[in-house]
Amino acid sequence: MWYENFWWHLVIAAVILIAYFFFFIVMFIWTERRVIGFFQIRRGPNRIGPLGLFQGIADVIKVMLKEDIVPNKTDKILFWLSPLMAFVPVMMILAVIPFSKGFQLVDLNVGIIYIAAVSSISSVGVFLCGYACNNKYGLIGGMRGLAQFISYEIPMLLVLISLVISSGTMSVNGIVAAQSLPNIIFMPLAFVCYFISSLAEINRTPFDVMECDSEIVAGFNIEYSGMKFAMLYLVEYGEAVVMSTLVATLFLGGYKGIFIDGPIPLLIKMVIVFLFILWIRATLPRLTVEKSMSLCWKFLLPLALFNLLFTAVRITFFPDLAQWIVVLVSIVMTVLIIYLWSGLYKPGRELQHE
Amino acid sequence: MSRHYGQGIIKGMKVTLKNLVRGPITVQYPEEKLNLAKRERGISLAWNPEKCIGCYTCEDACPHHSIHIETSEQPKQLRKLLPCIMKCPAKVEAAKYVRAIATGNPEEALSIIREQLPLPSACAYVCAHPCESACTRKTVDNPVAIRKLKRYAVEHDDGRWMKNVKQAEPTGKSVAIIGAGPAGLTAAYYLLRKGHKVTVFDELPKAGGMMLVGIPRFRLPEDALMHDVKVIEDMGCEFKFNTRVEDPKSLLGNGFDSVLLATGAHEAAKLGIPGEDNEHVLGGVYFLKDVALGKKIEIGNNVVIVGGGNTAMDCCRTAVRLGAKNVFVLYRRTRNEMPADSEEIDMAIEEGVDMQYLASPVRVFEENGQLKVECKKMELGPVDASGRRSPVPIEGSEYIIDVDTVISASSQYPIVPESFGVKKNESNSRIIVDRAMATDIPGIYAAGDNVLGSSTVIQAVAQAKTAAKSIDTYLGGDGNITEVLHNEMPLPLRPGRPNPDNVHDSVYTDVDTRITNFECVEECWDQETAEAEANRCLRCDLQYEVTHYDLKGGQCVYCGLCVESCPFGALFSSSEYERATYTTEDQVLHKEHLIDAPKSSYYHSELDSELPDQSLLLDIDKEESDKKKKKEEEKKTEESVKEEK
Amino acid sequence: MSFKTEEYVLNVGPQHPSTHGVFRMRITLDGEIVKDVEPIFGYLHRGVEKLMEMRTYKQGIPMTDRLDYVSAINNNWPYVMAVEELAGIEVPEKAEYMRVIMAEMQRISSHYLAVGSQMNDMGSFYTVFMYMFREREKLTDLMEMVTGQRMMYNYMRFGGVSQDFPKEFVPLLRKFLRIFPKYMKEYEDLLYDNEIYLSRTKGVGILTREDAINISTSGPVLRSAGVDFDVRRDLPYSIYNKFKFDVPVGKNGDVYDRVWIRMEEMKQSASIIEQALDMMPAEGKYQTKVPVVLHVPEGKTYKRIESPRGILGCYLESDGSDKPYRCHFRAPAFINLTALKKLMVGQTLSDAIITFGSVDLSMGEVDR
Amino acid sequence: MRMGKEIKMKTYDALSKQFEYVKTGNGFAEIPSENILECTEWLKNEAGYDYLEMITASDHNEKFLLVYTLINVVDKTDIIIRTSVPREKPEIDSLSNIWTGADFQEREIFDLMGIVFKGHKNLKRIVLWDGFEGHPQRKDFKDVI
Repeated sequence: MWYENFWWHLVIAAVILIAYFFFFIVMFIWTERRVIGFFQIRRGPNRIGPLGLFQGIADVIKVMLKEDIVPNKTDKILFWLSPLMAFVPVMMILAVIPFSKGFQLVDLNVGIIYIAAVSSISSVGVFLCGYACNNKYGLIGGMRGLAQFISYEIPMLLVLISLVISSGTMSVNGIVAAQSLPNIIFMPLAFVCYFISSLAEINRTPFDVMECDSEIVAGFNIEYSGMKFAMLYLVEYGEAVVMSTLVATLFLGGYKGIFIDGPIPLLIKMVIVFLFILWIRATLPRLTVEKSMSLCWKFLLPLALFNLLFTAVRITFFPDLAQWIVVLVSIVMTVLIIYLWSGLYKPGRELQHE
Repeated sequence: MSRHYGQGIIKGMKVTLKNLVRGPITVQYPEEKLNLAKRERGISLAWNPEKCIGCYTCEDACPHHSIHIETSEQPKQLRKLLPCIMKCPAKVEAAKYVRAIATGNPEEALSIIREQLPLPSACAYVCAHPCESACTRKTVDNPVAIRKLKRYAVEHDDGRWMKNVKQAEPTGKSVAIIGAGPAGLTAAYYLLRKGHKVTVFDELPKAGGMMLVGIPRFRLPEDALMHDVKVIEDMGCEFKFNTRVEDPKSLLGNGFDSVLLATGAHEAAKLGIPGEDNEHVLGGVYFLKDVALGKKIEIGNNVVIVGGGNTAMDCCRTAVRLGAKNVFVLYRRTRNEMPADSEEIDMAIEEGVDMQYLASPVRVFEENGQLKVECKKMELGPVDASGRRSPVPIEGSEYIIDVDTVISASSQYPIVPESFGVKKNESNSRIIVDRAMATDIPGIYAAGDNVLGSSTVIQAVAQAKTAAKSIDTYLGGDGNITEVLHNEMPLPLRPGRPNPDNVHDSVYTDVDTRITNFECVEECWDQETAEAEANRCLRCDLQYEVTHYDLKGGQCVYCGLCVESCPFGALFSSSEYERATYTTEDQVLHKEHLIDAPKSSYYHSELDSELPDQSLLLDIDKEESDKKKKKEEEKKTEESVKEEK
Repeated sequence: MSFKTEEYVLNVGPQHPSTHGVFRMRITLDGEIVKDVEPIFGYLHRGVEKLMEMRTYKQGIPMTDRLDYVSAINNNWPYVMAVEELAGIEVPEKAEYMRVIMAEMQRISSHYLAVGSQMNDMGSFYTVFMYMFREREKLTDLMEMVTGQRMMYNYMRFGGVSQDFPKEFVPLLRKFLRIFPKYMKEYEDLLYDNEIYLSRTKGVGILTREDAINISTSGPVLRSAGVDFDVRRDLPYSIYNKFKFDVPVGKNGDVYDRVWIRMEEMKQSASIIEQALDMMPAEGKYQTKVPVVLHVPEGKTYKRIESPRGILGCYLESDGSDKPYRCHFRAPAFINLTALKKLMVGQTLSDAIITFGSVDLSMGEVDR
Repeated sequence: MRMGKEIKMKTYDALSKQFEYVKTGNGFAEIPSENILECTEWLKNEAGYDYLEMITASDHNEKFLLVYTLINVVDKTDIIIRTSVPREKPEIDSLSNIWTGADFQEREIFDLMGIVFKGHKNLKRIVLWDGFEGHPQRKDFKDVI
């Protein structure tokens, strides 16, 4: 068939992916504002289009038409380059995500490494944004962001390694295929670690330390306006799209549905993950940067290491254990370890209250 | 207590989920509208041109200078029913004569006063001025000092008012008036005007009655009183002084066709405490009478006056002038509750009187030849029937003062002699009359304090006027005693806004010299002050047309002070949100916009019943409104089912 | 080899989301640690005290509204009390109750704003803020019903208040008081157990008892440091000695305590309103008639009340004319600001911001 | 609150006994400006008035009147202290070294009324900008606009 031709496949998949990416970014902007609105007992955008659906499009048009201000004394090249540098890698991650059996841009056999590698480039871009704009707020934001990225990369990677061990493959498609039951049931601890660290990776509440408006006034993107700001905005939501897609793929069984397989279960899972992120955002206050660091190093890293150990032991010594036993043991173990560990871990200074 | 990571977060997430389920509380504007409370203050001031007289009070009250008024020079119309005239018992046209003074016409002013009041000089010094307490200017700051303006007018008496007098032909009837006090003199004046022959009997050696003996000379000089009396005397009145009439009925047959009883209130009330029969305990009225008639009284150095009325002030100031070194006034309440004029109290304090508030005498006794008064401290309790806070004695707070004389100036009352034979009340202190001031004996009339109890000069004058009317009618006259004495004046052009100054200070003679003699204390204003004071009058009776009434919306802060300050209730604030948009250029709302604006009940509670009930967002708590709707729907369906049946 | 670090100055404000007004702080930072802080203000200075000298006594009332624009009714009160004392005006009993009810409503709504925006500073992105505004809106509506305004109520007058309660007001207020505890419970669930909230507030921005007194802080800031002092109870004005209420006192003087005190004070205010509604005489005057241009006798006086932010005092001098000779306001937020250096130095930037938020200032009052 | 009143009166008495130059009036104590530091220190350390509530000043033509209110937060009483400085030499000792709370208030008075507080470590304008001329709260201040 003609679409089995490599080049045709590449073009069509790329177009679909880009369309998917931008469509969901725009829809997520709307969803976020609308859903957060409902969480906050207000209505959110409701004027442009039915239910305010075209709000995202209107926003895009607005930022595109705005004047592009380049402040004095900025590092001009980096100022131009860094939004792109932050934006492009986010889109690139989608290349290895399978949307259906056999529908994937490229089925890399080192897909997981590719994801880990590419996603860290984006954080460099974000840091450079903060650095290039010659603003103290921006610099503080960038520094905070960079520190957080680097820290949270570690538990995240450890979890990914445990996934690789469990599925026996590095290909993302392989991991999806290996999930006879979703990984979240198999490895709840891994899911918890991965979810929290990816929240930090994409700068979502409660880890939005690098652009917290109440302290450093949007941090790294403080001096950006117009299209460059739109780019950073796209990074934020693009990361959210990619991250929810990744969680849905890696932990919720990807394109595998209960009744049908294909893109629709994946999209549903992805939206559910995103709504969960929004729910967290609507509820929780922000952590400070040092508390978020301490959470990473003192709480998540031990858990991720333990998870790696646990998975490795399971695969090495009990490869043929019945599924229900594994599920049972891992759920009990997760609850127990989180309960014990969080008793030891203190997020802040305790005083003699009550 | 140890907390485990996650529990609190999950609890919080439950709360947010609950609120998500509750649904939004905001509304989608054009489709849904909020049900809000009515807003009672806003830029859209409502203005009633019929009530507005253009007095500029609102412009002055505005803290941000956002109201601008211009009035026409000529008044649009004359209003009647002014507070100062309505409150005056004798209906002296205060507004009119104040205006005459303001335009530099004190002579005309006197004519206007004379039309209603035959004792202008006496009133100018001692009137209780109910007009001032009713004055509209009081809502702005302090009332216009109408009495002092009257004094100014009286000082400019050039006899011009005589020209317009219409003296009736002699009727041949004669009237006996018992008592040459304010009531008697007034009645005499009007009856003489109507052509009757009048004889005034009095047991005192001079005319004036209570004005002569009840008011000390430093408040009402004898010259002023005699000036008024002389006018009446010149008209042909016959005075019989030092004559006490015991039986008025006997006069009726003996050459008199009618008798007016105007004997006044000359008895002092007792203190009602043990020891007051002592010879050094004097009644205030008797004391003043003795001083006025020139008797020598030894009061010693330490004098205590009990009471807080004007009589008490007169007594204490008289005592100071008689040479007493230490004069105390004991009053049960505080200065705020004192019935005496504030100015009188001030002057008394100035003259060295020691005011002891919240103190009341308990007993008077003599010890080693020294008269002593035991007093008790009081404190203010709850509000009593008279609207003042009643004093409550503090136990164990007694203290003793050494005194030489105690003067009881708490109150005074008349005693109607048995020999008069008229109908009296039970305590013999009032003659009972009908509305025409007639007693139960035909031909005998009564007026003044013996009808009213202890009252004011102007009240007595008012009663005497009614009595004179009745007597004239009784004697066959038409009973019309109105006079027109003043020449028609053109209505004055507006000299701008009313004088914004506060009430002008009175001028008094120097304290050190005045306490040594009985000369009049209050001095007359000069022309400048008098005219400035007269210009403070808002002129409630002249309605100027307001040519411009602008509200600068950009400066208005919706404080509502203009609405509150308007003395005539001509300003309202609006109850609409939407009018708060500025439609006109420069954000100025003009007269026309203000007239059409809807009115709210802010500061005009009389409008409250006309306006719709207030409702709020609070009302549409979802569950309840849903329940209501369901119930209504059920009712409707039930009704429709019934109808079908 | 060792790293060389350099301190740098960060300019927070005047346009900054967390300064609650046009306030500026020059913060010297070492990394993220605050080394020094210098508050700079005056951007909102309108010279209210001087302006009041140029206006008549009554025209001064709208000026006082604009001091602490979050609790306008409380601002009227000391000024009105001072004038009443000098001029010897008596306030009818019913008016006193009305004043108490309105002022306590204002206190609740001010604390709603304080706690809500505190959570917003903490990054809880307007959620608590919006929830609190739901009830605050109802209070504002109720107050609008009485005064006709939503912010600058201009409610108190010499010798009473400007308007009587409309007949619908009291039932609606009672209804609000019924739903109020239910929502308070929700906020306690949302805040007090949340680990992130606890970690961010406990032990942050500590002010010791000695410092709190020495710096003359007042209101929740003073009470959070363990000083049991509330003007309403200890130097009672108006009719506060008729009510029974507790004064919540903190232990550590940290941000947690300040928020906790505000939440508790809201409950106490609600109970005061309830008592006042029960005790309020049904009939009676709400205002003594006072001339528009009041001439106040010569004298000096100082009156203080407990505003939501602390001790709000009014020093008034009169020379017998129709205008105040000198009118000074002891603005609680202005003096609480003195504590800022003590509170912020040594903390990270994020903690410094929420500490600043917990002082709860309104710039209208600070700059005057 | 009769209790509080008694304590207050006792304090006034004690103050006037301690320092001969103190004159007590109806509800306030008058202190010469040069002794203000001594008196307030005594009040703080001996009488327990450790809370400086307010400082303010007013312009009385030939002199400036300064008013201090102190609160005893334990006994719940307050007292008022007045002092005056001549217009030609508006100087007084600063209380900001005893009470940090006086810091901003004294700066505000310096800014608006022009009274110099000796010993204040950072006496500069607080609400007005640095180059501003004159002291607006003074009665003879002419509006420049």
